[in-house]
Amino acid sequence: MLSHLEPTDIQIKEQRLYREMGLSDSEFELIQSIIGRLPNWTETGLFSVMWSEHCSYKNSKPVLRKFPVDGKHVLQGPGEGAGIVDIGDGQAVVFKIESHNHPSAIEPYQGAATGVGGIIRDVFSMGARPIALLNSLRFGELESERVKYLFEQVVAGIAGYGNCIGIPTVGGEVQFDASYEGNPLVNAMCVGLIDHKDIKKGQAHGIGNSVMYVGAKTGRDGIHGATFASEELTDASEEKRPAVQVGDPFMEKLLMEACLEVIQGCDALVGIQDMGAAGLTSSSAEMASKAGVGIEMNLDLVPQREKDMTAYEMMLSESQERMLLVVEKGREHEAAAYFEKWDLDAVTIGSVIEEKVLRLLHHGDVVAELPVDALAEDAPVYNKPSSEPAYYSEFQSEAPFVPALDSFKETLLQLLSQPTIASKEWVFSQYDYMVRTNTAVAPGSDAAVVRIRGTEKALAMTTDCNSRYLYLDPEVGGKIAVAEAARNLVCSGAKPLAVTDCLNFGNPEKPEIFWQLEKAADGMSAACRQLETPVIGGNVSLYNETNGVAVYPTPVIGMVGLIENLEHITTQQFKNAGDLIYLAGESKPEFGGSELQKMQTGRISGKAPELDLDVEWKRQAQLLEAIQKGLVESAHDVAEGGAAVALAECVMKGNVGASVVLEGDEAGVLFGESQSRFLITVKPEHAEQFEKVMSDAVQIGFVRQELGLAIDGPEGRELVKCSHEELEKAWRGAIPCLLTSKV
Amino acid sequence: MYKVKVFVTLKESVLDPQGTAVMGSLHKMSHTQVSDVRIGKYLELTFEEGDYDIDEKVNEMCTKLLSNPVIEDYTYEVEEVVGQ
Amino acid sequence: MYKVKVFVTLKESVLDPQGTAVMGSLHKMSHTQVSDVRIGKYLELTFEEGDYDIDEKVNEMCTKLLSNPVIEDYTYEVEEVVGQ
Amino acid sequence: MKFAVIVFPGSNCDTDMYHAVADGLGMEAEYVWHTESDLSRFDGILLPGGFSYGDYLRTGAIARFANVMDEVVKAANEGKPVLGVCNGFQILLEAGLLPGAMRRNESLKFICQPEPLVVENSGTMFTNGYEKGEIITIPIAHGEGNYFCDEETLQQLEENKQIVFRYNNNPNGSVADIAGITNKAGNVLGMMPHPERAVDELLGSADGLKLFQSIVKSWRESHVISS
Ligand SMILES: Nc1ncnc2c1ncn2[C@@H]1O[C@H](COP(=O)(O)OP(=O)(O)O)[C@@H](O)[C@H]1O
Ligand SMILES: [Mg+2]
Repeated sequence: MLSHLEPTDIQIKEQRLYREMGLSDSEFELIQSIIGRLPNWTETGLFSVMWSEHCSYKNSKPVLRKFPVDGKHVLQGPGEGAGIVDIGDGQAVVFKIESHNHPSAIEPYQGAATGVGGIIRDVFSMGARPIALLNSLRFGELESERVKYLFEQVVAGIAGYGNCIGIPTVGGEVQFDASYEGNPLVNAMCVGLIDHKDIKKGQAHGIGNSVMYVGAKTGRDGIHGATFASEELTDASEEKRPAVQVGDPFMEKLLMEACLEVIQGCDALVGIQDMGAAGLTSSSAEMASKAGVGIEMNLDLVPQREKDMTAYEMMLSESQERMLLVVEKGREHEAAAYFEKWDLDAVTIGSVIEEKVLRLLHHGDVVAELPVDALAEDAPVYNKPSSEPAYYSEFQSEAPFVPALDSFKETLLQLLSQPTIASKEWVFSQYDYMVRTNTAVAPGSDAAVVRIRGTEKALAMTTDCNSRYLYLDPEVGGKIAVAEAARNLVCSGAKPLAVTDCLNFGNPEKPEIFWQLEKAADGMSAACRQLETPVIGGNVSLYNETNGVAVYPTPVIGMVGLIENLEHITTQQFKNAGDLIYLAGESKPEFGGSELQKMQTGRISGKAPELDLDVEWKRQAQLLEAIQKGLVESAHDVAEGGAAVALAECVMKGNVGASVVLEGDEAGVLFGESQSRFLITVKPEHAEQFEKVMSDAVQIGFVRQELGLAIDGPEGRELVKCSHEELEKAWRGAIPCLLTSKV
Repeated sequence: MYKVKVFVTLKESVLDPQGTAVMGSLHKMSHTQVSDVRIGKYLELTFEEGDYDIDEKVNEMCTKLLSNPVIEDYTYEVEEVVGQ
Repeated sequence: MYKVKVFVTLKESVLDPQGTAVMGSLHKMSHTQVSDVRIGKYLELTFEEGDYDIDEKVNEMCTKLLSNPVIEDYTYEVEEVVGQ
Repeated sequence: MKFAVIVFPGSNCDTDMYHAVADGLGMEAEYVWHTESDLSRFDGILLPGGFSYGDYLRTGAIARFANVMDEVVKAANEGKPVLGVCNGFQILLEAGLLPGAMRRNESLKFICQPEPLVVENSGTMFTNGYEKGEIITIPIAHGEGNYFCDEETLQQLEENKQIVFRYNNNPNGSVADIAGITNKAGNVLGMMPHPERAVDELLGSADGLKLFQSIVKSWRESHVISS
């Protein structure tokens, strides 16, 4: 046994060993006063993970309170594994997004893979059948060998896990920017479908009921992963890192099928929760705390992969593909039978007790006994100081950026080949986006659309966040992130339902970072209120810094919308020659944080584009109405790179070309990034009706047989004339080309 | 000329789902004597003659490309082959 | 107890896309001395003591499961380990 | 006509296959667990795609030892139609019901995309609904679809017209652009592309439906003759 090597409680206090686990002096004192004695080594470990930012949200709770969380369709808001929204007919959609940034920085393939595995467990542990995966990725500039390696491996890891388990990866986004060089972001989102009657919660009701462990055996992997996620990355992180978790998607597939069968078929099941961050500790403490009970576990019974594991190691292990169940006493064999069918062991390792403590036995001794509420609920909450960074006021007072352009055509082609804008086919062709045969709109349009078999309905889903705008102005940027996600859904024919978000920020202990976090949350909240998309869950990932430099504030928005009828499904590509092209929304020369500014100057500065939420809301409602009335052939929102890029995307994906005339400031109408704009095509016979619904949409041209794109200014002056091949080469070829080029 | 054999294995504490699955299958085929299976990579490299230190080369390749030091260990054997 | 090391390699006549890719990367890293790379599998199996012929066992496992005779060859080494 | 959809631990296109047959074709289909030991009640056997046993070691290598595989072999020998798609094809290769083996894609990457195929042989029980030389679009989604066989086997495949589908634009490096082959008798078809994903225009293509319809047509004809 190794336990005799563990420091004593006195040593922990006197040598301040708790600091290495991420606990502060005052937190350690608080622990002492809560339990009325010194914690031993194992107990200190339990507190350190449960009170880490990752598990306790101690720094972000005050910010999260800003979000609107209620709505008439919301069945489950934040707090459980994933949020749930009613979609009618006794069905509901379940979804959540989560980060796996630090593990992916260290071991990109496994870090990304286990990130996908974790979010899938969050969804099926609610009782939902996972039907789709999305992701949101950020890397440094696609130039260094290290960034290329991270990018290739992260994509391979996502593909490796999702493809194997058989859940289609239907969408996502990838952006490249120097701020993510040492700290890539890997956020994974899972969407599931559930019948109301099957909704399960992670609660441990019923004194005397059994606590069962199912899934993979416990090893020493990922010990202190939650704490690791709550620290900045430094050059020393390499040594400090925990044993890397390796994902086993095959095991998870079996676990998923077995759990869904148990949830749907076994009424002896009381509660179920996945073992995510802080593994056995958080799953047991949270299940007990939520139900107002305690749990006693005998760690000798925990299935173990490695020899001589200590209580500390078992409780803090983050081995993947494990679940904790509470089952009615005496009926354990009923639950176990479901798992046997799938060649999985289900082992009773403890029971629900009345006393509200987490009591752990190991080799016949009580090795830890702590109040569950102290672990789960009573973590300290900090109101961090916040201060406006100097750069913000500088940017606000800066004169607007005016691009100098020689050739509009060359500028367009260059923009199309910026990796952030370029086609992501290299990424999504590695994902099985079709498995389960419900993917009606595959990756490559504004949002992915997954039909609901047996109904006329479908779900549209997207992830979005332009962090450049957030860096310039977190409040406006936060609004834009939500608005853009909603635009993508509306363009696909969906009514946006709700939001899950992943707040990726730097170190919140720095007042400037905390300011970013607060302001972003203000902006997001305002947009969520206006667009009636409550936040039903999410995840916080702070300390995204390398050697003291933070990533851009990146609150990724995951959004799901409902398409009421399959006929409403709309994509961005232009469809038929002769259709009229409309642009809705005003184009202003707004270049702060734009792709063009970045491309020309290598940096971003100035003001973020303006956003009027009222206008946004009305225009989205009008477009949706037009789509639902059957008046729209294609719809696409105007985003990075402006209208010219959006037009190019619409023609490249179709088998047609386009001729348009754009009036006004040339650079602005072509490449400016004004918000709340849509490109829509309409059959001539629907024009009149369409214009009635979308009164401020202006016809700018028409779809033509001849491939390619022609954009003229007033009086027939040619601005851009590109052949199909030129566009394709720039846009589709960019990422593969960057990946194979040598530095 | 050298023939170099490189063996890349998962570190001991790292989960080997592949090995576990293969062991399960062997047990089903009633080879129950097998109590552990670990699966790694086996690489055979041929090196042309030249002015370099073979061990240095191989170690560099192994740490940089052939193995992933975060989760894997490697060993190797060098065999000198006399050209025909 | 036995420790058995099994090496599974692609037959020479079979193209090895992975080996080719690795060689390409090595050349990019300017290890141009490497003229051939073949990638196979390396398995370590532990056998408990018992009343069986170890070679017979291993050959059976290799031909039936551990290698695919259509494209692969295998070799192995047996090491007897004395229990503690 | 009644179809069995065999489910191995790790199969993940089983529901797709089921719906293609039950909804797309309107035929009876039933999931059959890998431990089953009697397939006599079925007229056709479908081995779906996925990652049986995680595809660990080699694709299909572990699945071929499943209990149900003896019955699949039996059904094949009785002349019943046996269709293996993607992982199902890989399992048929490992089980020796079809010649050859699979390697990793030349790009070493998983590839998911709609893929144009040429129908090489429209005289099989799986392809009688197509025209010879017809180009159809059926999606692929695999990491190991790079078909290999030796010269001699290839010659036999060509001579016996066992090559049923070829890629029009070889995505993975397969020998002779092979996308799908039958056994000599013509009643066992293995193919990497997924016809069950191409039975509904809503999802992009319905070109795969004819494959399933062909099976039913052949079955009906042979049963009219024999009864
Ligand atoms: N990491 C990814 N995984 C899957 N699909 C992706 C990924 N990145 C981008 N895509 C897909 O590429 C298309 C374009 O993405 P993006 O440019 O971010 O669209 P938008 O600006 O409309 O949000 C979308 O369909 C998106 O789902
Ligand atoms: Mg869009």
